[in-house]
Amino acid sequence: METLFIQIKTLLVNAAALVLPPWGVTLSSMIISALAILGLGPLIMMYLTLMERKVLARMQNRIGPNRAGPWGLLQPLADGIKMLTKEDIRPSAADPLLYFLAPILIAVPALMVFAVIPFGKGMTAADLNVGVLYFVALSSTTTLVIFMASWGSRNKYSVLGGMRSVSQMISYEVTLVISVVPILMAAGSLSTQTIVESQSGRWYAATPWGLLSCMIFFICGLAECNRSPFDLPEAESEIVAGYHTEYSGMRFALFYMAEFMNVFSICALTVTLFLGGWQGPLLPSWLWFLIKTYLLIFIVFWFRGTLPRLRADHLMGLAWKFLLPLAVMNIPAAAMSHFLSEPFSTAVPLAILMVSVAVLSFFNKGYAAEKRVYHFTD
Amino acid sequence: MKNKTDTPLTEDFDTQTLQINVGPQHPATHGVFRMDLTLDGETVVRLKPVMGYLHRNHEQIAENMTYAASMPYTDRLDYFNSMSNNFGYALAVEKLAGIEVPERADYIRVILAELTRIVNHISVIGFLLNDLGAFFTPLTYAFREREKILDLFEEIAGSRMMCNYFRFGGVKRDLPPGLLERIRTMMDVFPRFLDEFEALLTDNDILCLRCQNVGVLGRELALNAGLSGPMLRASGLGYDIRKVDRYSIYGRFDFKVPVGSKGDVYDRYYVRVLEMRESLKILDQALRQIPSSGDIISRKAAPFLKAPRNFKPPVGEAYGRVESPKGELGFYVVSDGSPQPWRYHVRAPSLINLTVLEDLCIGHKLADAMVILGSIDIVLGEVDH
Amino acid sequence: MRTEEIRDHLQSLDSSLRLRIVLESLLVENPEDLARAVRALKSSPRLKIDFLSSVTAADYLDFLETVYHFYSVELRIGPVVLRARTRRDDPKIPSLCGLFRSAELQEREAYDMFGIRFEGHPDLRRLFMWDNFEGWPLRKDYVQEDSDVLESQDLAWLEKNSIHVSQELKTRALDLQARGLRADAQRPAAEGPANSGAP
Amino acid sequence: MLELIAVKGIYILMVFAAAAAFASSLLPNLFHGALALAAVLLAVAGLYLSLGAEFLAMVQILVYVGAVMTLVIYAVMLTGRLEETVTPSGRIQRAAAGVSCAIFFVLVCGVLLSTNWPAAPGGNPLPSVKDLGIDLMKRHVFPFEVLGILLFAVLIGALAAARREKS
Amino acid sequence: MIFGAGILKGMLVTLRSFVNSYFKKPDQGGLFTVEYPEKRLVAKERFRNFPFLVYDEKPEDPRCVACDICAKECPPKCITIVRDADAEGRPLKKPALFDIDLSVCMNCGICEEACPFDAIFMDHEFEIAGTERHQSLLYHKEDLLKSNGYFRQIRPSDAALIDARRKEAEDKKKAALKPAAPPEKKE
Repeated sequence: METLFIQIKTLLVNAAALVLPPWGVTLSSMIISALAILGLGPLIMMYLTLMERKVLARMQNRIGPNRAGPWGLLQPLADGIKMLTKEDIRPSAADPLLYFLAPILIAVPALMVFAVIPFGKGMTAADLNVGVLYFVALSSTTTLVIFMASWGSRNKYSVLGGMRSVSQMISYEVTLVISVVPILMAAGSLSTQTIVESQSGRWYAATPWGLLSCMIFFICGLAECNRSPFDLPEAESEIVAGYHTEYSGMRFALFYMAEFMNVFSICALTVTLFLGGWQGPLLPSWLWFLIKTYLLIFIVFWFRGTLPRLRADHLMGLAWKFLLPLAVMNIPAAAMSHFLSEPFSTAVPLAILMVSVAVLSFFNKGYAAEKRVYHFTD
Repeated sequence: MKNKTDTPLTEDFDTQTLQINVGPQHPATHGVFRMDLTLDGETVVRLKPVMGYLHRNHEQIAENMTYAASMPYTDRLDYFNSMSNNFGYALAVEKLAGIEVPERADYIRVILAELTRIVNHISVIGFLLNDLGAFFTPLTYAFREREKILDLFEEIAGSRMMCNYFRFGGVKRDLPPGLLERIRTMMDVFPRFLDEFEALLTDNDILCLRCQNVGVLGRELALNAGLSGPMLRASGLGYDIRKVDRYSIYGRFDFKVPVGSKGDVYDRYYVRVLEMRESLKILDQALRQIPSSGDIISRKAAPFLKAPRNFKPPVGEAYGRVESPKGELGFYVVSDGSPQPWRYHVRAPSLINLTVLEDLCIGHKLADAMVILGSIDIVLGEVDH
Repeated sequence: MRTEEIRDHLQSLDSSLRLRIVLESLLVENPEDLARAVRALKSSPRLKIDFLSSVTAADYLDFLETVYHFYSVELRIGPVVLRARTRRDDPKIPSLCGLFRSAELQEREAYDMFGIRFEGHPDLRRLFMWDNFEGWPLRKDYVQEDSDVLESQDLAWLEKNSIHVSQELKTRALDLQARGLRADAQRPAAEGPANSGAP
Repeated sequence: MLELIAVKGIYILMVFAAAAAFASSLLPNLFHGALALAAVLLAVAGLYLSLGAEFLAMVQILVYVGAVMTLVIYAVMLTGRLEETVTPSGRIQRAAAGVSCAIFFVLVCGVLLSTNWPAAPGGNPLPSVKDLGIDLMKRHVFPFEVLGILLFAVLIGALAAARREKS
Repeated sequence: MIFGAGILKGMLVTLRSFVNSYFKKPDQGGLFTVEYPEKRLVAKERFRNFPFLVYDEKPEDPRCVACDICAKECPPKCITIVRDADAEGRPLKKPALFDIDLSVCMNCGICEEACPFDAIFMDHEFEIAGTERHQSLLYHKEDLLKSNGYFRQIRPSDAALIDARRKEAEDKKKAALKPAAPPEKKE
């Protein structure tokens, strides 16, 4: 069971080897893993939408979709067909180039990130030795594309949504990158494969600084793909649907797919970097990876079901005034635990982090909730 | 934390203000209500409410029909609490025609009015959280409790939302057998739900961040602008018509009136939660004191049940007002002796509470303007009557 | 406090006010000094009126009337009712927006329904009806236009927006125009009661 | 065979970069021009990749396409005159531009052809990210630190400018 | 308390209801959805949808005597009644035409209250769909007529009350007739 998918791939490659010349073989193995990702991506997206609707429904004492297929399993298919058959309305004033390119260019990086994610032992599509940097670079290109979408559709609401999403992405990308630095220091390499292997002894999330950077990475990842408390760019109650207000039909489906694949890749990377990737007893490696990732995805939907939305300036304040300094302080803490001898290696980082959290919450007193007292008259 | 930006951010380079139309078809405007918003970046600079999309001239309809025939139309004023609309109209005409209401009918009326208050307040909090972005979870919890109460209304009056149950001098029919016990059991479970609801919301930091010091309303402006209900009480004025006029039999129940301190969105939210707890107290006392028998419509008004058209109140005018969950709901009825009212005017609390919408929203962000509108709790059926 | 005491109290505060008691309410004879009466109400120590609950207009066939219900939240004093009357053809009443912000929307509603021009109102526009709507819906002599029957100017508008109109509707519209009639659905309101009936 | 495709690939990439560069200067709409510039930068990142410098390619995408282009777009937004931005260029200006471009092209080609580029010492593996990091910290630590301080100063300058605007 | 405490408390509430929805019974926080077409909610007795006319034995003679009270009392005026006339044109106590425009009716129940002859009651049947907005929602006498048995089935306690009252009124009427009859027998 462990190397199920690897055997399948070697089988296919040997089959290709009989027919094709040597260069054709390497080409075909590349194409096979590419096709695997192309098949996996949309499949994951379809069943994430169903999972989200089921999880949210169950949190709200509802049953969730159960009409299309048993337990609603064919619901994503039904949504897909609906998206395909829905009339593709284009605003007449839309800028043809931008409006047309945006949905494509948002789905491309979302899919490309899958190449770097280690689904199991030896199951990384492209084991670049700049894995994490590859992910960060791609996730920064989406800013440009969202701008194209919001400006291209010539609609006031989408421009507002575009402005909000760009400012949100920039501020959270910085924190995202800095929160990964302690892990790179500990693992000593950028490649996701080696990071997972280096966690075989102890998961990074087990160490104090590792746990903190895991939380910061997860929160910034949520903000990166505009989910739950940070879904300001597509706030239904304020700006209708933000940058994808004017899209319908298959174009909207591309935006929708890109969003869900970003959620999957953020959760997958959190698992890879902090929760030991496919490390785990007994079960095959790729199964462990999927279990951990889907647990994190449940937390994302759990956030969506509970928390109200942050306002634009709170969002910025939280990123620049709280998360970024905390991530920066985390780096020396991680260094301390790396170089100091045993008794101090946990005490000193803990002390640094405690002090920084205290100082930062003192400076951010304004965000704390006021206790209110209500009196009664008759 | 200072929420209002007093100095315009962009003195030196002149940015264009962005003028957008929020509504009439918009997810967060509680019905067909349009706000003509001018934004400087995200900050609201000017806000002109535009109404009338749901205007059907309820007053002209009432003037062309008999008194009893316009009772079902009052259900459609504020379709979230039809019982308290009926209550207001029935009270006004009873004052006009000088009809006494028997004991048991009064108790039934108070019980139903307080049940609608609970229904209205949880729905408002549910919708407010929807505007804040909590994706329908608080709303579905609120609607789960609302369903239980609406089922009771369906059993009593025949319809969940359009009850048309009150008549001049009492109520249409007596309560079905065993209903008081069902109200009692529902009522015992409700505080547990309210605690769970509060646990989900009251200390939620993001809710506090988004609601505290947002849309602060001073006492003088609230009073001068004629606000009433939770809006007025959240700003610190404990003025509740049930306590002031002691209409119907509200004098017999002892309950408190919660009063806020700052008058911002958070206070309006929490005053409504406390008001629900007070309504539970009233319900508890009313269920204990209700006489088990007794006629449910005054002998003088009973014949008009069968023949509404020969109900001709004496010439004169009357202004009956009731503490509806939205505020002071007043009915001004002028009779000229004929079976049709000469003048019929509804004092709609939602409409008058909107006077201060612009004062509250200026200086805040666009996201806050939606939340402030949600906290004012308007229903377009009543605003446009 | 009974209406008579309120009247004497007000007249003691502002002697030039001429008030008449009508059905437990005070009719301000000359609408011009309505604002002065309300200012007196506001400033009187015994009444401390601080809450204008409702502004209503009504049509009594030979005059239009506005009725104001005042309350004192501080002293919890019941409704103090003021009335003001103006003639029908060019109704004018001073606006109370300066004293009470709550009159803002309600006066706009009265203007929209009865055509009473409130002088001094910051932004007197129609509240419910669309701006270029002619006619005052709640007046007793208002004739409702029948929406099913088309009129000639409707035809022109429909043609301009290239909306197909059945031939039968066109002929009826043209013949209506030929007979110089308007498409009115209701019978003109039955004659109101003799003046004695109205208060 | 794969190497053959790779080489042809590079040429195609270069042509695409040149075309995008032309587009970015000639397109009437400013926003389209900015996007064409982003395309050029991506093409350059592709070139780095084809030469095996993965780290450089990723940093190029991250820094240029992610941050600098967003800044350019913000600047384009604030100019406001997005649509009718065809600057009225008379015949003389266009001729002068052509000539200066030609001269510049000739100069660059001259420099390119005359210098003998030190061929990369074949055989040993390309420097990995780890070696790059060690070099930065060992041999080039001084410029690295000076750059750090410079960027820090720039950051504070930008904050001060924004701060003054608000107050 | 630190920033996240309130949020965590809220998260626990949603998690508990997520878990409850699998394990708890409907009224203790579990799922209480009634899946409509398959399972249905029992309509409450006093539920009122559009009105219907009641006949005792034969649909030809309904209880309605075309007195037009309900048409006058109906607020939105959606009932039109034309009295039947026999061969010579003398009016009969039966409606020839009894139309209710369901697109106008707001099921307020005032016609049921105002009818002195217990002829019109509010129905429980709400799955009424028309293919076209005007004609298919204009119900004529034939569509409105339903038997007293149906009335007793959907509204048992009200029907019992009314039948008792009607029988008692009938007995009184028969009693009133009978004393006039026996004297003749005696002589």
